[in-house]
Amino acid sequence: MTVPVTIRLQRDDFDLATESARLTGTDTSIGAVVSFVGRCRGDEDGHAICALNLEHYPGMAEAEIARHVEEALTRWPLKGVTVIHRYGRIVPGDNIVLVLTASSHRQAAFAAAEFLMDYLKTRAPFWKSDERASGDRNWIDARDADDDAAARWDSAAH
Amino acid sequence: MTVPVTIRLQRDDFDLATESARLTGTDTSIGAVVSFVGRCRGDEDGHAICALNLEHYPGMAEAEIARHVEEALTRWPLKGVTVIHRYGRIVPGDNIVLVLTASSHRQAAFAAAEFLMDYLKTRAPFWKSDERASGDRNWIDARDADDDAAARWDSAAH
Amino acid sequence: MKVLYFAWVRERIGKAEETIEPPAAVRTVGELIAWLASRGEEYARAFERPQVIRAAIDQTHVRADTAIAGAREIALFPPMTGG
Amino acid sequence: MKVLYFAWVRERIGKAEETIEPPAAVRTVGELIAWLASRGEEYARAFERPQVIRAAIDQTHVRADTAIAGAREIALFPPMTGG
Repeated sequence: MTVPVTIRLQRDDFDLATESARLTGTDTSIGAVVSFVGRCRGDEDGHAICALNLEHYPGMAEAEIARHVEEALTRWPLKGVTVIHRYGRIVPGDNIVLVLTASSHRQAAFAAAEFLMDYLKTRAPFWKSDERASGDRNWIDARDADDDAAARWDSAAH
Repeated sequence: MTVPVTIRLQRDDFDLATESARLTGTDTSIGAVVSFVGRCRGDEDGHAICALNLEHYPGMAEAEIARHVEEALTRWPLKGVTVIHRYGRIVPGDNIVLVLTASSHRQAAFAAAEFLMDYLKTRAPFWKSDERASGDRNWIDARDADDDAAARWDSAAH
Repeated sequence: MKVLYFAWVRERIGKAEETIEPPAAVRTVGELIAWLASRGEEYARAFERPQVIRAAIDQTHVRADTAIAGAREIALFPPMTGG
Repeated sequence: MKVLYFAWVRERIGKAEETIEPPAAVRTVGELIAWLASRGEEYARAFERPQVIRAAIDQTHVRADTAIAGAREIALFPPMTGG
Protein backbone atom coordinates (compact mmCIF):
# COMPACT_ATOMS: atom_id res chain seq x y z
CA MET A 1 0.00 0.00 0.00
CA THR A 2 1.44 3.34 -1.02
CA VAL A 3 0.92 6.30 1.27
CA PRO A 4 0.14 9.55 -0.56
CA VAL A 5 3.03 12.00 -0.12
CA THR A 6 3.03 15.56 -1.43
CA ILE A 7 6.13 17.76 -1.23
CA ARG A 8 6.11 21.18 -2.83
CA LEU A 9 8.36 24.23 -2.75
CA GLN A 10 6.64 27.28 -4.12
CA ARG A 11 6.54 31.07 -4.13
CA ASP A 12 2.76 31.17 -3.88
CA ASP A 13 0.62 30.73 -0.83
CA PHE A 14 -1.11 27.43 -0.08
CA ASP A 15 -4.65 26.71 1.06
CA LEU A 16 -5.01 24.59 4.18
CA ALA A 17 -8.50 23.31 3.36
CA THR A 18 -7.55 22.33 -0.20
CA GLU A 19 -4.45 20.49 0.93
CA SER A 20 -6.26 18.77 3.78
CA ALA A 21 -9.03 17.55 1.45
CA ARG A 22 -6.45 16.38 -1.10
CA LEU A 23 -4.56 14.45 1.60
CA THR A 24 -7.49 12.60 3.10
CA GLY A 25 -9.52 12.09 -0.07
CA THR A 26 -12.08 9.35 0.53
CA ASP A 27 -9.84 7.27 2.79
CA THR A 28 -12.10 6.26 5.69
CA SER A 29 -9.24 4.58 7.53
CA ILE A 30 -8.00 8.07 8.48
CA GLY A 31 -9.19 9.05 11.94
CA ALA A 32 -6.77 11.89 12.68
CA VAL A 33 -5.35 14.76 10.64
CA VAL A 34 -2.84 17.16 12.17
CA SER A 35 -1.77 20.35 10.46
CA PHE A 36 0.98 22.77 11.31
CA VAL A 37 1.03 26.16 9.64
CA GLY A 38 4.08 28.36 10.20
CA ARG A 39 3.41 32.05 9.63
CA CYS A 40 5.57 35.13 9.24
CA ARG A 41 5.43 37.14 12.47
CA GLY A 42 5.67 40.94 12.62
CA ASP A 43 8.71 40.77 14.87
CA GLU A 44 11.98 38.89 14.95
CA ASP A 45 14.18 38.95 18.01
CA GLY A 46 12.38 42.02 19.36
CA HIS A 47 12.59 44.03 16.10
CA ALA A 48 9.55 44.99 14.04
CA ILE A 49 9.92 43.61 10.52
CA CYS A 50 8.32 44.42 7.16
CA ALA A 51 9.01 41.05 5.55
CA LEU A 52 11.03 37.88 5.54
CA ASN A 53 12.99 36.71 2.53
CA LEU A 54 13.35 32.95 2.25
CA GLU A 55 16.21 31.54 0.23
CA HIS A 56 16.53 27.82 -0.48
CA TYR A 57 18.77 25.30 -2.21
CA PRO A 58 16.65 24.00 -5.09
CA GLY A 59 16.88 20.27 -5.53
CA MET A 60 18.46 19.62 -2.17
CA ALA A 61 15.52 21.14 -0.28
CA GLU A 62 13.06 18.75 -1.94
CA ALA A 63 15.42 15.80 -1.47
CA GLU A 64 16.05 16.59 2.19
CA ILE A 65 12.33 16.95 2.92
CA ALA A 66 11.61 13.71 1.06
CA ARG A 67 14.21 11.87 3.17
CA HIS A 68 12.58 13.06 6.38
CA VAL A 69 9.12 12.17 5.17
CA GLU A 70 10.40 8.66 4.40
CA GLU A 71 11.88 8.53 7.90
CA ALA A 72 8.53 9.57 9.38
CA LEU A 73 6.76 6.85 7.36
CA THR A 74 9.03 4.20 8.87
CA ARG A 75 8.55 5.52 12.41
CA TRP A 76 4.77 5.95 12.49
CA PRO A 77 1.79 4.24 10.82
CA LEU A 78 0.83 7.20 8.62
CA LYS A 79 -1.85 7.35 5.94
CA GLY A 80 -0.52 10.46 4.21
CA VAL A 81 1.92 13.36 4.50
CA THR A 82 2.00 16.80 2.86
CA VAL A 83 4.84 19.31 3.21
CA ILE A 84 4.69 22.67 1.44
CA HIS A 85 7.41 25.26 2.01
CA ARG A 86 7.33 28.71 0.47
CA TYR A 87 10.32 30.76 -0.62
CA GLY A 88 10.75 34.38 -1.70
CA ARG A 89 9.40 37.47 0.05
CA ILE A 90 6.75 36.85 2.71
CA VAL A 91 5.06 39.57 4.77
CA PRO A 92 3.81 39.35 8.38
CA GLY A 93 0.62 37.31 8.72
CA ASP A 94 1.35 35.28 5.59
CA ASN A 95 2.00 31.54 5.60
CA ILE A 96 5.51 30.09 5.33
CA VAL A 97 5.19 26.34 5.77
CA LEU A 98 2.52 23.65 5.96
CA VAL A 99 2.92 20.16 7.36
CA LEU A 100 -0.08 17.81 7.24
CA THR A 101 -0.09 14.28 8.62
CA ALA A 102 -2.89 11.71 8.54
CA SER A 103 -3.19 8.50 10.52
CA SER A 104 -5.76 6.16 12.04
CA HIS A 105 -5.02 7.50 15.52
CA ARG A 106 -3.96 10.85 16.84
CA GLN A 107 -0.63 10.04 18.51
CA ALA A 108 1.08 9.07 15.23
CA ALA A 109 -0.26 12.14 13.42
CA PHE A 110 0.90 14.53 16.17
CA ALA A 111 4.32 12.92 16.59
CA ALA A 112 5.05 12.85 12.85
CA ALA A 113 4.05 16.51 12.39
CA GLU A 114 6.31 17.61 15.25
CA PHE A 115 9.15 15.46 13.95
CA LEU A 116 8.89 16.95 10.46
CA MET A 117 8.75 20.52 11.76
CA ASP A 118 11.77 20.01 14.04
CA TYR A 119 13.76 18.72 11.07
CA LEU A 120 12.57 21.40 8.67
CA LYS A 121 13.78 24.02 11.15
CA THR A 122 17.29 22.59 11.40
CA ARG A 123 18.08 20.37 8.41
CA ALA A 124 16.17 21.59 5.37
CA PRO A 125 18.30 24.04 3.36
CA PHE A 126 16.33 27.25 3.84
CA TRP A 127 17.63 30.56 5.14
CA LYS A 128 15.63 33.53 6.31
CA SER A 129 16.57 37.18 6.31
CA ASP A 130 14.33 39.95 7.58
CA GLU A 131 13.62 43.45 6.31
CA ARG A 132 13.31 45.98 9.09
CA ALA A 133 11.45 49.28 9.12
CA SER A 134 14.84 51.03 9.10
CA GLY A 135 15.60 49.40 5.74
CA ASP A 136 18.22 47.12 7.30
CA ARG A 137 18.35 43.51 6.27
CA ASN A 138 19.47 40.89 8.74
CA TRP A 139 20.04 37.14 8.45
CA ILE A 140 18.06 35.26 11.09
CA ASP A 141 20.27 33.26 13.45
CA ALA A 142 19.65 29.58 14.02
CA ARG A 143 18.10 28.94 17.44
CA ASP A 144 19.70 26.49 19.85
CA ALA A 145 16.19 25.52 20.96
CA ASP A 146 15.49 24.25 17.44
CA ASP A 147 18.64 22.12 17.44
CA ASP A 148 17.64 20.69 20.81
CA ALA A 149 14.13 19.94 19.52
CA ALA A 150 15.52 18.12 16.48
CA ALA A 151 18.09 16.23 18.54
CA ARG A 152 15.44 14.57 20.71
CA TRP A 153 14.37 12.42 17.72
CA ASP A 154 17.88 11.07 17.22
CA SER A 155 17.81 9.08 20.45
CA ALA A 156 14.08 8.36 20.53
CA ALA A 157 13.29 4.65 20.58
CA HIS A 158 10.26 3.80 18.44
CA MET B 1 -4.65 40.82 26.96
CA THR B 2 -7.54 38.49 26.23
CA VAL B 3 -6.85 35.46 24.13
CA PRO B 4 -9.63 34.60 21.65
CA VAL B 5 -11.30 31.35 22.67
CA THR B 6 -14.05 29.66 20.67
CA ILE B 7 -15.88 26.60 22.00
CA ARG B 8 -18.81 25.16 20.07
CA LEU B 9 -20.87 22.00 20.22
CA GLN B 10 -22.89 21.49 17.08
CA ARG B 11 -24.63 18.95 14.88
CA ASP B 12 -23.28 20.51 11.68
CA ASP B 13 -19.88 20.09 10.14
CA PHE B 14 -17.17 22.73 10.56
CA ASP B 15 -14.78 24.23 8.04
CA LEU B 16 -11.10 24.10 8.93
CA ALA B 17 -10.09 27.05 6.78
CA THR B 18 -12.88 29.29 8.11
CA GLU B 19 -12.06 28.46 11.71
CA SER B 20 -8.34 28.88 11.18
CA ALA B 21 -8.82 32.31 9.57
CA ARG B 22 -11.18 33.34 12.37
CA LEU B 23 -8.66 32.27 15.00
CA THR B 24 -5.64 34.06 13.62
CA GLY B 25 -7.40 37.14 12.25
CA THR B 26 -4.80 39.85 11.67
CA ASP B 27 -2.67 38.96 14.69
CA THR B 28 0.90 39.06 13.39
CA SER B 29 2.32 37.85 16.69
CA ILE B 30 1.09 34.35 15.75
CA GLY B 31 3.87 32.28 14.21
CA ALA B 32 2.40 28.80 14.60
CA VAL B 33 -1.07 27.33 14.16
CA VAL B 34 -1.70 23.66 14.89
CA SER B 35 -4.95 21.96 13.98
CA PHE B 36 -6.24 18.55 14.91
CA VAL B 37 -9.21 17.13 13.04
CA GLY B 38 -10.71 13.89 14.31
CA ARG B 39 -12.73 12.00 11.70
CA CYS B 40 -15.15 9.10 11.74
CA ARG B 41 -13.39 5.97 10.49
CA GLY B 42 -15.11 3.22 8.57
CA ASP B 43 -14.14 0.63 11.16
CA GLU B 44 -14.22 0.33 14.94
CA ASP B 45 -12.40 -2.45 16.71
CA GLY B 46 -12.18 -4.46 13.48
CA HIS B 47 -15.87 -4.10 12.54
CA ALA B 48 -17.05 -2.18 9.49
CA ILE B 49 -19.43 0.56 10.58
CA CYS B 50 -22.07 2.66 8.80
CA ALA B 51 -22.06 5.55 11.27
CA LEU B 52 -21.22 6.77 14.74
CA ASN B 53 -23.80 8.35 17.03
CA LEU B 54 -22.39 10.90 19.44
CA GLU B 55 -24.31 11.66 22.61
CA HIS B 56 -23.25 14.45 24.95
CA TYR B 57 -24.21 16.10 28.22
CA PRO B 58 -25.33 19.61 27.22
CA GLY B 59 -24.00 22.30 29.49
CA MET B 60 -21.41 20.12 31.17
CA ALA B 61 -19.65 19.39 27.87
CA GLU B 62 -19.15 23.11 27.18
CA ALA B 63 -18.12 23.76 30.81
CA GLU B 64 -15.66 20.88 30.87
CA ILE B 65 -14.06 21.94 27.58
CA ALA B 66 -13.86 25.53 28.82
CA ARG B 67 -12.08 24.40 31.99
CA HIS B 68 -9.47 22.54 29.98
CA VAL B 69 -8.96 25.44 27.59
CA GLU B 70 -8.36 27.67 30.65
CA GLU B 71 -5.87 25.11 31.94
CA ALA B 72 -4.08 25.13 28.56
CA LEU B 73 -3.92 28.94 28.64
CA THR B 74 -2.15 28.84 32.00
CA ARG B 75 0.30 26.17 30.85
CA TRP B 76 1.38 27.59 27.51
CA PRO B 77 1.73 31.09 25.98
CA LEU B 78 -1.16 30.74 23.54
CA LYS B 79 -2.60 33.39 21.21
CA GLY B 80 -5.91 31.63 20.60
CA VAL B 81 -7.78 28.34 20.98
CA THR B 82 -10.77 26.89 19.11
CA VAL B 83 -12.53 23.66 20.05
CA ILE B 84 -15.52 22.42 18.04
CA HIS B 85 -17.10 19.05 18.84
CA ARG B 86 -19.98 17.61 16.84
CA TYR B 87 -22.78 15.43 18.16
CA GLY B 88 -25.48 13.36 16.49
CA ARG B 89 -25.05 10.91 13.61
CA ILE B 90 -21.72 11.06 11.77
CA VAL B 91 -20.75 8.84 8.84
CA PRO B 92 -17.28 7.54 7.93
CA GLY B 93 -15.06 10.23 6.43
CA ASP B 94 -16.92 13.04 8.18
CA ASN B 95 -15.38 15.28 10.82
CA ILE B 96 -16.04 14.77 14.54
CA VAL B 97 -13.82 17.24 16.37
CA LEU B 98 -11.57 20.22 15.68
CA VAL B 99 -8.89 21.64 17.98
CA LEU B 100 -6.96 24.70 16.80
CA THR B 101 -4.17 26.34 18.78
CA ALA B 102 -2.15 29.44 17.91
CA SER B 103 1.07 30.67 19.48
CA SER B 104 4.22 32.61 18.67
CA HIS B 105 6.23 29.39 18.52
CA ARG B 106 5.40 25.86 17.52
CA GLN B 107 6.13 23.92 20.73
CA ALA B 108 3.35 25.63 22.69
CA ALA B 109 0.85 25.18 19.86
CA PHE B 110 1.65 21.45 19.47
CA ALA B 111 1.64 20.73 23.21
CA ALA B 112 -1.64 22.54 23.85
CA ALA B 113 -3.40 20.77 20.96
CA GLU B 114 -2.27 17.35 22.22
CA PHE B 115 -3.25 18.22 25.79
CA LEU B 116 -6.73 19.30 24.73
CA MET B 117 -7.28 16.19 22.60
CA ASP B 118 -6.11 13.85 25.37
CA TYR B 119 -8.58 15.49 27.75
CA LEU B 120 -11.44 15.55 25.26
CA LYS B 121 -11.01 11.80 24.78
CA THR B 122 -11.22 11.00 28.49
CA ARG B 123 -12.91 13.83 30.42
CA ALA B 124 -15.38 15.59 28.15
CA PRO B 125 -18.86 14.05 28.55
CA PHE B 126 -19.34 12.51 25.11
CA TRP B 127 -20.22 8.91 24.32
CA LYS B 128 -20.00 7.16 20.97
CA SER B 129 -22.02 4.24 19.70
CA ASP B 130 -21.56 2.67 16.29
CA GLU B 131 -24.00 1.33 13.73
CA ARG B 132 -22.79 -1.82 12.05
CA ALA B 133 -23.74 -3.22 8.65
CA SER B 134 -25.64 -5.98 10.46
CA GLY B 135 -27.89 -3.34 12.01
CA ASP B 136 -26.35 -3.88 15.46
CA ARG B 137 -25.57 -0.90 17.61
CA ASN B 138 -22.66 -1.02 19.99
CA TRP B 139 -21.31 1.43 22.58
CA ILE B 140 -17.63 2.15 22.01
CA ASP B 141 -15.45 1.17 24.96
CA ALA B 142 -13.08 3.65 26.52
CA ARG B 143 -9.46 2.90 25.60
CA ASP B 144 -6.81 2.46 28.28
CA ALA B 145 -4.35 4.15 25.92
CA ASP B 146 -6.45 7.32 26.06
CA ASP B 147 -6.46 7.30 29.86
CA ASP B 148 -2.70 6.87 29.84
CA ALA B 149 -2.30 9.73 27.36
CA ALA B 150 -4.40 12.04 29.53
CA ALA B 151 -2.62 10.98 32.74
CA ARG B 152 0.77 12.14 31.47
CA TRP B 153 -0.35 15.76 31.78
CA ASP B 154 -1.26 15.35 35.47
CA SER B 155 2.33 14.89 36.51
CA ALA B 156 3.92 17.06 33.82
CA ALA B 157 5.99 19.91 35.23
CA HIS B 158 5.47 23.11 33.27
CA MET C 1 -32.96 15.74 43.29
CA LYS C 2 -32.63 15.42 39.51
CA VAL C 3 -30.66 12.48 38.14
CA LEU C 4 -29.46 12.27 34.53
CA TYR C 5 -28.36 9.12 32.74
CA PHE C 6 -26.24 8.93 29.58
CA ALA C 7 -25.20 6.35 26.97
CA TRP C 8 -25.78 2.71 27.99
CA VAL C 9 -26.77 3.71 31.52
CA ARG C 10 -29.63 5.69 29.98
CA GLU C 11 -30.51 2.87 27.58
CA ARG C 12 -30.59 0.18 30.26
CA ILE C 13 -32.69 2.23 32.64
CA GLY C 14 -34.94 3.32 29.78
CA LYS C 15 -35.04 7.01 30.66
CA ALA C 16 -32.73 10.02 30.32
CA GLU C 17 -33.63 11.69 33.61
CA GLU C 18 -35.88 11.48 36.64
CA THR C 19 -36.44 13.14 39.98
CA ILE C 20 -35.67 10.93 42.97
CA GLU C 21 -35.76 11.20 46.75
CA PRO C 22 -33.23 8.78 48.17
CA PRO C 23 -33.47 7.96 51.89
CA ALA C 24 -31.32 10.01 54.28
CA ALA C 25 -28.90 7.09 54.73
CA VAL C 26 -27.76 7.53 51.11
CA ARG C 27 -25.00 10.08 51.56
CA THR C 28 -22.43 9.56 48.79
CA VAL C 29 -22.44 9.04 45.05
CA GLY C 30 -21.42 5.42 45.60
CA GLU C 31 -24.29 4.89 48.00
CA LEU C 32 -26.67 6.53 45.54
CA ILE C 33 -25.58 4.12 42.81
CA ALA C 34 -26.08 1.14 45.15
CA TRP C 35 -29.52 2.41 46.15
CA LEU C 36 -30.54 2.98 42.52
CA ALA C 37 -29.34 -0.54 41.62
CA SER C 38 -31.90 -1.92 44.10
CA ARG C 39 -34.84 -0.19 42.41
CA GLY C 40 -35.54 -2.83 39.79
CA GLU C 41 -34.13 -5.07 37.11
CA GLU C 42 -33.34 -2.29 34.62
CA TYR C 43 -31.44 -0.34 37.30
CA ALA C 44 -29.66 -3.48 38.45
CA ARG C 45 -28.41 -4.00 34.88
CA ALA C 46 -27.37 -0.37 34.43
CA PHE C 47 -25.30 -0.46 37.62
CA GLU C 48 -24.13 -4.09 37.58
CA ARG C 49 -20.52 -2.90 37.46
CA PRO C 50 -20.61 0.14 39.77
CA GLN C 51 -16.83 0.60 39.55
CA VAL C 52 -17.06 1.70 35.88
CA ILE C 53 -19.83 4.27 36.48
CA ARG C 54 -18.67 7.90 36.39
CA ALA C 55 -20.55 10.71 38.06
CA ALA C 56 -20.92 14.48 37.92
CA ILE C 57 -22.61 16.73 40.47
CA ASP C 58 -23.88 20.00 39.06
CA GLN C 59 -21.84 19.39 35.89
CA THR C 60 -18.49 18.76 37.59
CA HIS C 61 -16.81 15.34 37.74
CA VAL C 62 -16.86 13.80 41.23
CA ARG C 63 -15.64 10.59 42.83
CA ALA C 64 -17.79 7.84 44.34
CA ASP C 65 -17.07 9.01 47.90
CA THR C 66 -18.36 12.56 47.25
CA ALA C 67 -21.34 13.63 49.37
CA ILE C 68 -24.55 14.25 47.45
CA ALA C 69 -26.03 16.69 49.98
CA GLY C 70 -27.06 19.94 48.30
CA ALA C 71 -26.72 18.60 44.75
CA ARG C 72 -29.26 19.95 42.28
CA GLU C 73 -28.30 17.63 39.41
CA ILE C 74 -26.45 14.34 39.55
CA ALA C 75 -25.39 12.64 36.31
CA LEU C 76 -24.36 8.97 36.06
CA PHE C 77 -22.69 7.62 32.94
CA PRO C 78 -20.09 5.22 31.51
CA PRO C 79 -16.48 6.23 30.84
CA MET C 80 -16.40 8.98 28.25
CA THR C 81 -15.44 8.32 24.63
CA GLY C 82 -15.35 11.75 23.00
CA GLY C 83 -12.85 13.29 20.62
CA MET D 1 34.13 21.15 -9.25
CA LYS D 2 31.08 23.33 -8.81
CA VAL D 3 30.69 25.20 -5.53
CA LEU D 4 27.41 26.82 -4.43
CA TYR D 5 27.05 29.46 -1.72
CA PHE D 6 23.89 30.38 0.14
CA ALA D 7 22.60 33.13 2.46
CA TRP D 8 25.30 35.30 4.04
CA VAL D 9 28.09 33.11 2.66
CA ARG D 10 26.78 33.96 -0.83
CA GLU D 11 26.39 37.64 0.04
CA ARG D 12 29.87 38.01 1.50
CA ILE D 13 31.56 36.25 -1.42
CA GLY D 14 29.40 38.15 -3.89
CA LYS D 15 28.44 35.19 -6.04
CA ALA D 16 26.04 32.26 -5.83
CA GLU D 17 28.24 29.69 -7.54
CA GLU D 18 31.53 29.15 -9.27
CA THR D 19 33.71 26.40 -10.67
CA ILE D 20 36.96 25.85 -8.78
CA GLU D 21 39.98 23.60 -9.03
CA PRO D 22 41.48 23.26 -5.57
CA PRO D 23 45.03 21.82 -5.32
CA ALA D 24 45.35 18.09 -4.70
CA ALA D 25 46.37 18.69 -1.07
CA VAL D 26 42.80 19.91 -0.36
CA ARG D 27 41.14 16.64 0.50
CA THR D 28 38.26 17.35 2.92
CA VAL D 29 35.39 19.82 3.20
CA GLY D 30 37.22 21.51 6.10
CA GLU D 31 40.37 21.87 4.01
CA LEU D 32 38.31 23.24 1.13
CA ILE D 33 36.81 25.92 3.40
CA ALA D 34 40.31 26.87 4.65
CA TRP D 35 41.64 27.05 1.08
CA LEU D 36 38.69 29.18 -0.07
CA ALA D 37 39.20 31.53 2.90
CA SER D 38 42.69 32.26 1.57
CA ARG D 39 41.43 33.40 -1.83
CA GLY D 40 40.72 37.03 -0.93
CA GLU D 41 39.11 39.40 1.51
CA GLU D 42 35.52 38.52 0.61
CA TYR D 43 36.22 34.81 1.05
CA ALA D 44 38.06 35.47 4.31
CA ARG D 45 34.98 37.26 5.65
CA ALA D 46 32.58 34.55 4.45
CA PHE D 47 34.62 31.84 6.19
CA GLU D 48 35.91 33.79 9.21
CA ARG D 49 34.09 31.35 11.53
CA PRO D 50 34.59 28.03 9.73
CA GLN D 51 33.03 26.08 12.60
CA VAL D 52 29.56 27.49 11.78
CA ILE D 53 29.72 26.69 8.06
CA ARG D 54 27.59 23.73 6.96
CA ALA D 55 28.26 21.74 3.82
CA ALA D 56 26.50 19.44 1.41
CA ILE D 57 28.07 17.24 -1.26
CA ASP D 58 25.76 16.40 -4.15
CA GLN D 59 22.81 17.66 -2.10
CA THR D 60 23.46 15.58 1.01
CA HIS D 61 24.63 17.04 4.32
CA VAL D 62 28.26 16.15 5.13
CA ARG D 63 30.69 16.86 7.96
CA ALA D 64 33.90 18.89 7.72
CA ASP D 65 36.06 15.74 7.65
CA THR D 66 34.28 14.29 4.60
CA ALA D 67 36.46 13.75 1.53
CA ILE D 68 35.61 15.89 -1.48
CA ALA D 69 37.02 13.49 -4.07
CA GLY D 70 34.42 12.69 -6.75
CA ALA D 71 32.04 15.47 -5.70
CA ARG D 72 30.18 17.12 -8.57
CA GLU D 73 28.58 19.87 -6.47
CA ILE D 74 29.65 21.18 -3.09
CA ALA D 75 27.44 23.68 -1.25
CA LEU D 76 28.61 25.84 1.65
CA PHE D 77 26.13 27.73 3.81
CA PRO D 78 25.26 28.98 7.32
CA PRO D 79 23.09 26.97 9.75
CA MET D 80 19.65 26.53 8.26
CA THR D 81 16.66 28.56 9.44
CA GLY D 82 13.72 27.10 7.57
CA GLY D 83 10.27 26.20 8.75
